[in-house]
Amino acid sequence: MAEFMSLRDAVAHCIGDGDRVAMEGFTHLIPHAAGHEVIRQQRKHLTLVRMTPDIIYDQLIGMGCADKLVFSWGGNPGVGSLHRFRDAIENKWPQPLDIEEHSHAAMANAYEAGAANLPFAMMRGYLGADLSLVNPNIRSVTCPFTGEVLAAMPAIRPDVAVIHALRADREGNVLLEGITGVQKEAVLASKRAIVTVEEVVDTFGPTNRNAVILPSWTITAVCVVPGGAHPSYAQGYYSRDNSFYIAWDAISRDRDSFLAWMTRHVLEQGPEAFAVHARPAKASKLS
Amino acid sequence: MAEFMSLRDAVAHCIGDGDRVAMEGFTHLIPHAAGHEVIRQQRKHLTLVRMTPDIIYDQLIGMGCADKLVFSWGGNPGVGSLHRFRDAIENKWPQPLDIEEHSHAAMANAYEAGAANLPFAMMRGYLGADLSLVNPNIRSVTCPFTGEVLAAMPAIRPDVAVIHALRADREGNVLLEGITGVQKEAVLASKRAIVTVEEVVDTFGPTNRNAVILPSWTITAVCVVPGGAHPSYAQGYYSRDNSFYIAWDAISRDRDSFLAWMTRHVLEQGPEAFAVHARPAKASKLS
Amino acid sequence: MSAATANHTPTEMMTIAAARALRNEDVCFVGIGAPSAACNLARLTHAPNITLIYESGTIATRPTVLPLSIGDGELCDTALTTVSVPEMFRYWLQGGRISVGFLGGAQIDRFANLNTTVVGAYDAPKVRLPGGGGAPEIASNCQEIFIIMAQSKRAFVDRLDFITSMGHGRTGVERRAMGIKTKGPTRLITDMAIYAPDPETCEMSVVSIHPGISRSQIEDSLGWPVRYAAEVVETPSPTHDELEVLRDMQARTRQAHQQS
Amino acid sequence: MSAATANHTPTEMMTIAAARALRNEDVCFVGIGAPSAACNLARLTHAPNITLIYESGTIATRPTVLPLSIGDGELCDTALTTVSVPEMFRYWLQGGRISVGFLGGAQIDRFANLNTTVVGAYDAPKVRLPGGGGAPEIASNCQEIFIIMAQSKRAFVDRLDFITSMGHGRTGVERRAMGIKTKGPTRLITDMAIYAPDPETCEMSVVSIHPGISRSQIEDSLGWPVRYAAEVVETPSPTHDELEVLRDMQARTRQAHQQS
Repeated sequence: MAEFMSLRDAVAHCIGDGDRVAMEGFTHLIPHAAGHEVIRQQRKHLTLVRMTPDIIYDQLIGMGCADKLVFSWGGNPGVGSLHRFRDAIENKWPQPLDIEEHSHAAMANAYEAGAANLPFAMMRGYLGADLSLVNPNIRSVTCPFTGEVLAAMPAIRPDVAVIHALRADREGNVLLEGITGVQKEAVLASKRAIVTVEEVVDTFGPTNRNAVILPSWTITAVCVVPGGAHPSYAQGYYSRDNSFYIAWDAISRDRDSFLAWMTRHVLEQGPEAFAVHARPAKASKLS
Repeated sequence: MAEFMSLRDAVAHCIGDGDRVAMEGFTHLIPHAAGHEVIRQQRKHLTLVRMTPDIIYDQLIGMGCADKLVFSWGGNPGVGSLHRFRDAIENKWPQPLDIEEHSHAAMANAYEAGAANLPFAMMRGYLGADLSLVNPNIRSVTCPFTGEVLAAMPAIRPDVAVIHALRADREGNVLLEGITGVQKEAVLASKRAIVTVEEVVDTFGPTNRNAVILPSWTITAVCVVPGGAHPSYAQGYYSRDNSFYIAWDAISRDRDSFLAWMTRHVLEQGPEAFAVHARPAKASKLS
Repeated sequence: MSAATANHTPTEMMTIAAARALRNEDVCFVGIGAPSAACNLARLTHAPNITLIYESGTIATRPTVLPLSIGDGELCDTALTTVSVPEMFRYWLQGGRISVGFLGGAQIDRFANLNTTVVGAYDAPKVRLPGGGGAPEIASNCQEIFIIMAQSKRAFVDRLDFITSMGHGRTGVERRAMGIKTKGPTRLITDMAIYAPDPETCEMSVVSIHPGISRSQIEDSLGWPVRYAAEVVETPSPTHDELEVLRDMQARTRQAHQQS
Repeated sequence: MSAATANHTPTEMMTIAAARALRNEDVCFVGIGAPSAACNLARLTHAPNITLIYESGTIATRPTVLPLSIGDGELCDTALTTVSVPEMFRYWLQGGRISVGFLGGAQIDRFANLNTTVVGAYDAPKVRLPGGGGAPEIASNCQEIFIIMAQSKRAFVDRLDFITSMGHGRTGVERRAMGIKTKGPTRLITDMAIYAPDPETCEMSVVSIHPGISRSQIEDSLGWPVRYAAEVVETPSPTHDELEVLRDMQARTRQAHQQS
């Protein structure tokens, strides 16, 4: 059963140095507050897994938390490069960063295989793509009926999944809605799971019978962190802060300005700093 | 894009003799009206695919529509045997019935693989089970990373899927809710799809953002057949007619009483006979 | 708990003994019929927070009446949420998230292998049974398996014509030999006794005898020479509470299933 | 359609030419940026029923403003429904249900192979680009591929350091040789011209030149000797309608993205 705890306790309890950690959220519901807490607690030697290592992983990488990155698209969505990610790969700053690179389809399938407790995933993919030449974790499997050769990759089985969700009920069941990405799979594929939520409610009320709900017993810790996805968004709560994504380009381009920003906005803050972003969105219907 | 048409036209247009047909619906939303129309149009030599060939397939088999059955559990749920299914296998009446038998997990995975356009599905399954000794379509595949051996089965790719859904909008998009079984996978795995619905609405109204909706362009024909799932049920419309399932045991036990029932209730009727069942359910919330 | 009573049927004793084996923290994959009655009785008595999952996709369901089918609307209406059947078998069952799988069967052998497929030859069956459904993978993917079946010589047979779902294997060693990490059948609850696997041989051995049942009654309704564990106790009689909750549930159920 | 106009930028011409290539009945897998602009312009002009799918899971979405990211809330709010990312890649893309995949890239070669991974060696890159994302499987699983990219010698190169997603293959024959049944890149739309694969060699060849662009301009912004199709036409100028709808959409978008 999930325990309600502070984000500080959840990170202290669930994430250790050297862990394989998947912070997921596909554009929507990215667990920024949790990422900041990991930085504040100075976790080291992490293997970070994420389809789209955008700002949240740029920050973790730039602060030296990661030894390795498993990913499929590393950019600032709609804006351009991730400068800390590039600086780590191109210049080994602040430390070298190993990478294991896949395609989106491969990562999505590998999470799915992890949730399904399979050792590997398969797909019709990587045809004519050079990534299979540089990643030894891209192999093949042959259909025992047709002889067709398919691409294969190991299932993703992280030590810890970290996601942000809309709300929890008092039992610690968690509701997601909207763009749910690979979060459900990431939680089910992981040994432990931290879920930050916008709020706790007595009941989810009348939901669709097929609502995306993670039962309490699939989760280790639930932490109430309103606004905790900012500058990502929480559908029905607040919109994506596209202007921050644009601003991040300048903040992160330079090592000093990056460190200054991180000191002021992360190291000297706590999870409660996110609450200011938790206002209802103008452009988004409440669900 | 889906075309709205009568059930008679849809069956005439989509299902031919010898086709591989999957009528799906896991307890909920079983397309009984469509099954009856196939019987009335006297389709022959069908390969019928269905996880749980309950009453609907008992009727098709007893009326001689099927040469082969692909299935994983053939019983009258909660009641007992399917007498027409047993009579066909044990006594070849009214004609011999080939079977290809799987487990539920295998069938579910094989539909999933069909929807995903994979040639086969794999699972951790059939361990120590004799079914793998008698079904040549149960094979194995070896994980290229761990060496683990997994069970493999061919993807299910029917010629036609037939399902019942709650409602369609004017564009022919179709909404399911509740126990959705393998219906979405069956439609996406098939070359053609017939969907019968309780009603057509102008819009689905405020739905969950992750509602189970099949877009119009995945469907061949949409047919409005209120009550068309009876004695199965349509969540929010009418309840499962458990007393009919219990009554079917006596009706179907004897060949003559079966044929008499089929003549009176199927051959001499049309899809509109189902409308009487389409009253709102007492026990079920409207969605 | 109220006082014990002797005024109960063997089937009631079986259901109640099965219910008692379940724990409040279990996540249980529930078969229809006797398993469903036992699981819901547990939920309505000592295990209010038990999580019940039916293969139709309903997760954490709390039915008021017992479902006739594995997918009655009642299961969906009272569930936390409902997922697709492929997801159920992939993420939840194969995913290793189920602590107890609760099975019944047409036939069983001493190593708790089950047959629900055919009596006679597969290609020319004397009796064609419904088939495996979810059982083959429930048997291997749940952390442990409870089996509930009324005893009879027809059902408890020396040798199965067909193993639909493996218990401990044809000779009791196969399951271990295959390296399967889940425990397999740890409890067989009948209308006469409770069995558990012998630690050495994995043969299902009597560990508890229901009140009023003799050893010879047990032995006469089995197709093999029954073994007893070193220590055999008497199953506590049903309590008033247990019986009352069970009978209420079944009365509600009968009434509901007569409505069309 | 209103009268044509010469008062437009090369980027506007590119977007409009790309939009025109889309049909009302297409199911389109949309990349962010220029592809998204072209697809939504098509939807707001001649193809009102086109189905737009973004890899974030949004199916049949109708955004009022262009998304900055592949998963802005606007896409979800205006979608028919939204599915998980694994489902998107398994059932919808790999499922073969997409008629047109719309890609951009950092670099392209004459056979429409794309590089969005690295400039330089993979292990010691001069420039580390974002990587493939959905592109490798979009390239092989969609029935055909449209590519939209502004021409420059840096982007249109003689030889790619890395093939992120295959067009027609390193020498134009690999795709066919592998027996891939989808068509691959059938159109490359730039700010200067429209290219289509040569029926024999699969080399992308100019089939239409945008108004006001000369052959030498095209040739000066490419890293290979450009080929022309047997018949080369002039791209019709943007109409007033097309330009107005495009500019309105981009003004709305700019305004929306400045809000936090």
